[in-house]
Amino acid sequence: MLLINCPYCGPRPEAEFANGGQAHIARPADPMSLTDDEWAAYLYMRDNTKGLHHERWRHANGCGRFFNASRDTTTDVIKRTYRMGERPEAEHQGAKP
Amino acid sequence: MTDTYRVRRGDGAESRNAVHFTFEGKSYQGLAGDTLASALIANGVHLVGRSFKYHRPRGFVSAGSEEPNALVGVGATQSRYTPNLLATQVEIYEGLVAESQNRWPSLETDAGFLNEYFSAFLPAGFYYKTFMWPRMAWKKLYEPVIRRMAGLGRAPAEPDADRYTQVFAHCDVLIVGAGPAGLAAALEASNSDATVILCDEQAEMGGSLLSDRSASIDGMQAADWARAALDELRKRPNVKLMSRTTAFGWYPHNFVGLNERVTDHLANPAANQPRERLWQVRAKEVVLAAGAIERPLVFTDNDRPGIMLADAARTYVNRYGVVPGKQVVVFTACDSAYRAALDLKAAGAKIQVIVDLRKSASGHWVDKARAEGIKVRSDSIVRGTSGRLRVKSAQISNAQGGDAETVACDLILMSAGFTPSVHLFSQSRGKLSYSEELRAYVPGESVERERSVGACKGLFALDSVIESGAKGGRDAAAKAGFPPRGERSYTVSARSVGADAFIGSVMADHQAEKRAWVDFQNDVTAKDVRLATREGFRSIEHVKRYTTTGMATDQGKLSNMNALGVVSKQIDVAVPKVGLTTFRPPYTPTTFGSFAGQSRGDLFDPVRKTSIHPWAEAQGAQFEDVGVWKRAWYFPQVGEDMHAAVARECKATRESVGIFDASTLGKIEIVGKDAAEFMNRMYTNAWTKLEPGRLRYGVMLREDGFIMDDGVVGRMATDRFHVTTTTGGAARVLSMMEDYLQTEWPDLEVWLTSTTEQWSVIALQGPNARRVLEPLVEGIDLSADAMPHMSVRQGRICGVPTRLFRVSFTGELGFEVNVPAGYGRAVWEAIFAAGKSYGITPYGTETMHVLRAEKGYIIVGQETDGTVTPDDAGLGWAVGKAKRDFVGKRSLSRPALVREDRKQLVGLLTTDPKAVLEEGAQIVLDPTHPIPVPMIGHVTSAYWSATLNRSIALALVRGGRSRMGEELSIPMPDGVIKAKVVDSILFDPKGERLNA
Amino acid sequence: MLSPAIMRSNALSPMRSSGTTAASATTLSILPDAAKLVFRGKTEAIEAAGAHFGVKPSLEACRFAAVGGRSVYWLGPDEWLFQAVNEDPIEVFGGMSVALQAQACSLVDVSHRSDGIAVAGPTAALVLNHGCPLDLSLKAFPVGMCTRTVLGKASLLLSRSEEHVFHVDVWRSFAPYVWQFLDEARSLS
Amino acid sequence: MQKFSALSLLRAGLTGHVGWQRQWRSPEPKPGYDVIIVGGGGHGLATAYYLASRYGVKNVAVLEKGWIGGGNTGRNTTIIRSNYLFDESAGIYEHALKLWEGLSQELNYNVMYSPRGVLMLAHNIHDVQSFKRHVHANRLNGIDNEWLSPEECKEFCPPLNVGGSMRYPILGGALQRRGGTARHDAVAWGYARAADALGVDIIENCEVTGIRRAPTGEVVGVDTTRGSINAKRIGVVAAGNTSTVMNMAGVRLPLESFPLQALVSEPVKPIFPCVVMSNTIHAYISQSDKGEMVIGAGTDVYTSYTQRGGLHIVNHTLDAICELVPAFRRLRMLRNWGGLVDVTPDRSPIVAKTPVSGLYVNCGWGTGGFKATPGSGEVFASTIAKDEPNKINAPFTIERFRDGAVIDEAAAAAVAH
Ligand SMILES: Cc1cc2nc3c(=O)[nH]c(=O)nc-3n(C[C@H](O)[C@H](O)[C@H](O)COP(=O)(O)OP(=O)(O)OC[C@H]3O[C@@H](n4cnc5c(N)ncnc54)[C@H](O)[C@@H]3O)c2cc1C
Ligand SMILES: NC(=O)c1ccc[n+]([C@@H]2O[C@H](COP(=O)([O-])OP(=O)(O)OC[C@H]3O[C@@H](n4cnc5c(N)ncnc54)[C@H](O)[C@@H]3O)[C@@H](O)[C@H]2O)c1
Ligand SMILES: Cc1cc2nc3c(=O)[nH]c(=O)nc-3n(C[C@H](O)[C@H](O)[C@H](O)COP(=O)(O)O)c2cc1C
Ligand SMILES: [Zn+2]
Repeated sequence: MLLINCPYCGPRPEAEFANGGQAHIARPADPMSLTDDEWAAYLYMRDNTKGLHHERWRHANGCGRFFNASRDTTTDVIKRTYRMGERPEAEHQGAKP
Repeated sequence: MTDTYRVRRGDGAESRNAVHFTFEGKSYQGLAGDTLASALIANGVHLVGRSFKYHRPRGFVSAGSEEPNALVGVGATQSRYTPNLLATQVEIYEGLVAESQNRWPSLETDAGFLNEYFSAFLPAGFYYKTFMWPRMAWKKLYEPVIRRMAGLGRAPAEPDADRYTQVFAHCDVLIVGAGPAGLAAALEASNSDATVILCDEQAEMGGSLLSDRSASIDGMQAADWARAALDELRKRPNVKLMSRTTAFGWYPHNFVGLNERVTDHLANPAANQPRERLWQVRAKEVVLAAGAIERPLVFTDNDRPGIMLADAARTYVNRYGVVPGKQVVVFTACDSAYRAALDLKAAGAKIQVIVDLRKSASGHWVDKARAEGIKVRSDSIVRGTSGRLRVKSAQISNAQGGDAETVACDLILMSAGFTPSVHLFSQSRGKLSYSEELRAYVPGESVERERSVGACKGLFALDSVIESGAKGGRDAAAKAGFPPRGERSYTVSARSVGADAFIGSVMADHQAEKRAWVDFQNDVTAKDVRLATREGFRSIEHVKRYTTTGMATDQGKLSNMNALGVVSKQIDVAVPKVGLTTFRPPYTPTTFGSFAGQSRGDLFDPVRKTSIHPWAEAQGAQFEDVGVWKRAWYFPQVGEDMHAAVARECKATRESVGIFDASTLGKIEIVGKDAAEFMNRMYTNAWTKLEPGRLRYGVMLREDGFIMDDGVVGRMATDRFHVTTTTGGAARVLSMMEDYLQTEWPDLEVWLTSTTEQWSVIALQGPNARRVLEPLVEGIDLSADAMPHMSVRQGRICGVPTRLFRVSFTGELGFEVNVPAGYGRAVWEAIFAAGKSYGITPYGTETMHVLRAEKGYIIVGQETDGTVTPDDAGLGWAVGKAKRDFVGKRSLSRPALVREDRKQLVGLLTTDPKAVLEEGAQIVLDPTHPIPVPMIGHVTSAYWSATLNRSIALALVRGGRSRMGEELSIPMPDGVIKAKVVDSILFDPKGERLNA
Repeated sequence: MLSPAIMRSNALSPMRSSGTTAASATTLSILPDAAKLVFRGKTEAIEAAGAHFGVKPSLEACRFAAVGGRSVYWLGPDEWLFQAVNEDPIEVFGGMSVALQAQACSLVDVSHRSDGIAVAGPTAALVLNHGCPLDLSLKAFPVGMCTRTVLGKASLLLSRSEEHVFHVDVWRSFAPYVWQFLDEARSLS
Repeated sequence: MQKFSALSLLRAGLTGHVGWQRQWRSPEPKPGYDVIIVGGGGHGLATAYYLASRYGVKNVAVLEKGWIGGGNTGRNTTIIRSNYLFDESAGIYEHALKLWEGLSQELNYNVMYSPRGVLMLAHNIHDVQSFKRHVHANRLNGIDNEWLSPEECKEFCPPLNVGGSMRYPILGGALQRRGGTARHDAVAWGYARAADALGVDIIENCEVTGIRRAPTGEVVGVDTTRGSINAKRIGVVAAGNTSTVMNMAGVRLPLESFPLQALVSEPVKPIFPCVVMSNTIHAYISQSDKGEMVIGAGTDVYTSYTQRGGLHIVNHTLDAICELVPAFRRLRMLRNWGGLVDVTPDRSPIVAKTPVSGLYVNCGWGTGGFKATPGSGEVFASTIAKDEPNKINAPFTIERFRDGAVIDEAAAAAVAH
């Protein structure tokens, strides 16, 4: 059970959270203007990063907020959590394993 | 029987109570504090089990949790019977019943021993090479035979009578292992404000100190020092001591699983004791002080009862006060066996000879042995043994070969050095490094917040063990934010036994080696390991899987390094290059019940009930599980089956009035100035024009365009919606809404609150519904004009506040009365009383399903299955065509979603009105088509309709709406049923009744 | 015409009898009914709500504030629970709604959504830790703290009113589960 | 290839088993191959075997970064069945099941395919409806699957807690008698040995680190930890690592990799005669021929390449097992491990050509691809050899996600494995 630092409540056990998949995938502003390929990319394509990965969690059994976490998928070490709307730090952006 | 092998215990505590137990049906006496192993040894019993494959007679190899041989079944009754327990860990209590395993008819004469004679034909992996012909014989003949041979103990056959619990715990410092290293760590770490947990798998804490007669610490005998240290720790409020508690697994983020055995050692456990308790500990810092495990030597016939690890024998003598043998041959590659020999000698055993593998034996311990008159042979090996049910002699020769001398004995001690217990360290994903000196892996770089100390780090001299423990304890407390208040010093007086070690087979010439066991329990010999490498299984992972070495219940604690040694030598690749198999949880086998904890029966999952549930129960309702909810399914009256009850309930509702508990529906209150805009985005429908006081049926899609949920939505005010969802969909819908709101549209001023459980919902349906309600309602005009179909009003009913919906899921004039849940049952009963004169009839979900099916209303999850679009379900009308966007809209125009031949919802009327279709039945055009028959759809709902006096069905059929009137076939195992495609609305298509 | 005596029922009423049977240092009891409102909205609005309610809501995460029988629990950065023990939900809701009319917020009456359990005694934290994965030491979970969390397979609102007294607020249909779970835990600890 | 038989075993036994040869060679990589298969799991090895045995492509190498069979092939609970709902899935899994039935003989390697029956339990009315839908569809597709009443379930699998104190009582079950298990390791080894005998190079400890493409786009070879190797065609069968490998060719796939756990109990005498699956309470259990209970656990909710997972997943698995068989509460867990499963949005596999010429992919088998091993290998071999999918794997394209032609068994029935 991971220990996840909710930006609002502090470190809490994974049991209180729901995972929301890869972060920073904005819903297109005008979906109808997208090609089928572009829409499919939004719906389904994920980086599936091996290494530092930015993902969404919701403190579902806590404060209820969504936030982001940067986790290394090769170790499960969470480097940082940050609020919705914030960007991952530059040093964290690269997805090198 | 009396215990003739009993000697004085090292600590002089001789006033131990006698304890009686049975093994193999025979009664024995032991002393309190004995394990089953020490008690049997006290009685001269060494034969305790049979090996897995060859059924070789086996005795005790160890004195601890690494034991591969001495597996027993324990328990007087089936509901408390446990197989595969280790006699070296089972503590005896008055009345304990234990039996051996994997033998028939008896332990002494075991028919399975026949395998032994065929052993030449049963090498590693033999089963992959044979049993293939004739083809069916594997299933019918070979496999059943092999299966019969499988397994060790027998599984308990009756439900477990015990209970288990789990506890989450937190601490600043968790220390695993309470030997000298762990005790020192605990003393230091707890000399601060840090909270400390110290656990040890054994009944008594102290680890190796309990077996030590020669060492002293702070002027005290080792075991006394341990007890004094424990006394001191016990006094500290920040320390929790947990004996009989195994740290079995390391999970990410310093989360460690401990399993506490609470009652297994008690004859009469108290009622409030669970059998085991699973502790899930989040530790800021961990100190691993798990010690080291002695390694066997691999030599021919090294598996006979009476062949034992040297340090285990030392533990039996010094700690338990029993001598495992009187005529002893010692075979060793290191000094520590000398210490064991001396301790056994002191206890009265005769040491025939110490056979030392090393070229030359010298130093303190060797000198001491010689000085005590013990014969020492260096550069020599034990090359074979004899004795069927107990070892009788050892054949000893020079290491390089030559003539063998036979020495009589009843005990052979062996030691190839010690393997540090790096299990938890490795589970934490710390990197291991190979120590050439120890011939073992030791902890390298850490990944988690932990450190290893003492023998599990590869330190074996007691002073350095204690020093590392103390330092580890201080360091852990400091890292956790609690620097200790001081340092204490320890004076240790102990002679080191050095770190010499050996791995692999002792025979210089492998051709001369007969069978020498590497993995005792799984009967893997050095030959098997070599065969595997010859056959190309060179990765150690392949060797493991091909030979099964290290896969037994001891998980290679004794065998892995020796297997590695054999492989390394055979393929001439350095040990670290050969690699190492992965350490996995649990450290020792751990009870299923403990993992399950309290989650059983009614606590397996919450049983959610509505506030009206007890009333339904009292009426004799049958219930069905819908998600975690219990819902009233139907209300049988005396003599009725489900069909009769449902027919009656349907009729009563259509003819007069029925009452239904709809409380499980999900409810969400959506409030804020942008509420309508938010609804527009979430649902396919358009909401802007819905006026306060009106209801609308809403459909919600997933972003991929398929129906996710539906429900009736009431607009309570311009900025307030009362949304309902399906019973199972409530949580899903709310979290999807929150997701969009928080992450896509944070600018919207709208907030969500779950009100599922705030409201009880009482559906009153049927032509007399209004008449029943009217007298109970205050402040609401129920007339058709004032309150048309699909409207909502607020007022009071029976004096309590209500949101009264005029809505119908039955096609009848209907209301859904929402009242605060605490009043649900009372209001229900009041309505029921008021309805008595109209023959009001309670109905359950089954009737609800029939009534709505007659009307062609879909049920999400029944007519839809996650692959159905609104158009497929005939809900195209609910999709706001003019809307620029809503969740799922873009997906609806994907090529596969606009195909003409998609499955569409239609009604089906069987040609034979009496024939009720089966839900899930497949629909075809040509039932005579050879298999595979092309299928064009399936029946989603099918019932007997009492109203229509015939069967009805809904179905999803390819291009269904263009097949109106067509006759289709539904091939069933016992014949083809014909049915005609019709509109999905089968009853009152104009909706006159619900508008009444 | 109207039924004169409609009594509010509590999902835990059937549990009442099993209150303190087991020999345990921890007791379970049912908390009195209360008016409960979920407030969600912007910071200005929460201040106005607090002012009207007479209890200043905590802006600090996971804390509750109480004055007499009234308390306000922080549930999330835009969400608070207003609770008034033994008060009429309709009145409390009505008053608050008026006070918040001009505010950007949502107020929803959830008085009947949940029931309350008091877990009291020197081993209360240990009993709760049978299913709740939080650190319930005084240091990590001081008096005055509240948070939504889980217990076994249920979600709930947990708060600590005294060193040895915790309150559990749990949705009605989960309440019997939570009660039974805690009852078994205390009887086995 | 040295023939395996009772006789050869007997003969070898008399001579101390010194004469056994390597089951597969350990060749150095050649400069180039007609086809390179990336990934030495069951699917990759089967692909190589069928390329050589059925499609005449023998200049083939299988590149494996570790040891063959060390991925999910070596970590799965070995449940085999074919009673899937949709025609597309039923087609590919039944194709596999038919191959399983003769696989030991075909490979001359006893893979211990054991058709002991797979019983899927229904615990609520929705399950019953859904399973019956399967039974009917399977019957018309020529796939055996029958409905059992609770009593019949009990008769077929006596340890089950039927009518007992279960939170979700067993309301019946769907039984596929031809379903069962096979020895996972033997599948990898058997295919490797048979492929090797046909000339396929199986190269272990050889991690693919790059996919080389010509300026015109098509693949020309791979970079590996053992050097560069040319290839005319490349088939990627890397399960959980597929995204990583395909990124090397610039191809993005709709995949996410999750930890999936399994565990075994200590071995006990035979007591559990078949495979039992319960999707509703998440329990998957059978007893191996060695005696352990082999139990499938759940996936963690987050993507991870660590091949482990959380303790709470194991807790939930075992509470379900103990509900199904309360006597098993006293059994003990011997070992618990994790695999790395690659999951597509519709949880059905992709076995297809890719936008890159000469590059093929076989992935997305998620939590349930062991059962497909022979069929998947066979159709993938055909696809590579003919440069076009055959009828069976034609629906399992990448493009289905663009078009919306998803094959969503799980949504249709909430059925995994
Ligand atoms: C716990 C668990 C239980 C399961 N239970 C079942 C079940 O009961 N029934 C069922 O049908 N299925 C089950 N599955 C799923 C099944 O195991 C897989 O679908 C199947 O084994 C996949 O086989 P594969 O050959 O595609 O993958 P793998 O066996 O994983 O093979 C892929 C190989 O590719 C290699 N590789 C990766 N990257 C590279 C690279 N860059 N270069 C070289 N090589 C590389 C890997 O090392 C690996 O050996 C289960 C899976 C797990 C994890
Ligand atoms: N060559 C040698 O002579 C040699 C070799 C090894 C050890 N030793 C001696 O052994 C001692 C080492 O001390 P130490 O404290 O490091 O080890 P120790 O063996 O004294 O104590 C380790 C303790 O950890 C417990 N333990 C192990 N794994 C556990 C788990 N997973 N969960 C719970 N408990 C677990 C054991 O029951 C044991 O009590 C010293 O006295 C040293 O001299 C000597
Ligand atoms: C069907 C099956 C049965 C297994 N049986 C055993 C067993 O009896 N003993 C054992 O130690 N491991 C057993 N394992 C687990 C392996 O030891 C190992 O954990 C698994 O292959 C994953 O590899 P890893 O743990 O080395 O990462 C079994 C694995 C599978 C897939
Ligand atoms: Zn939070």
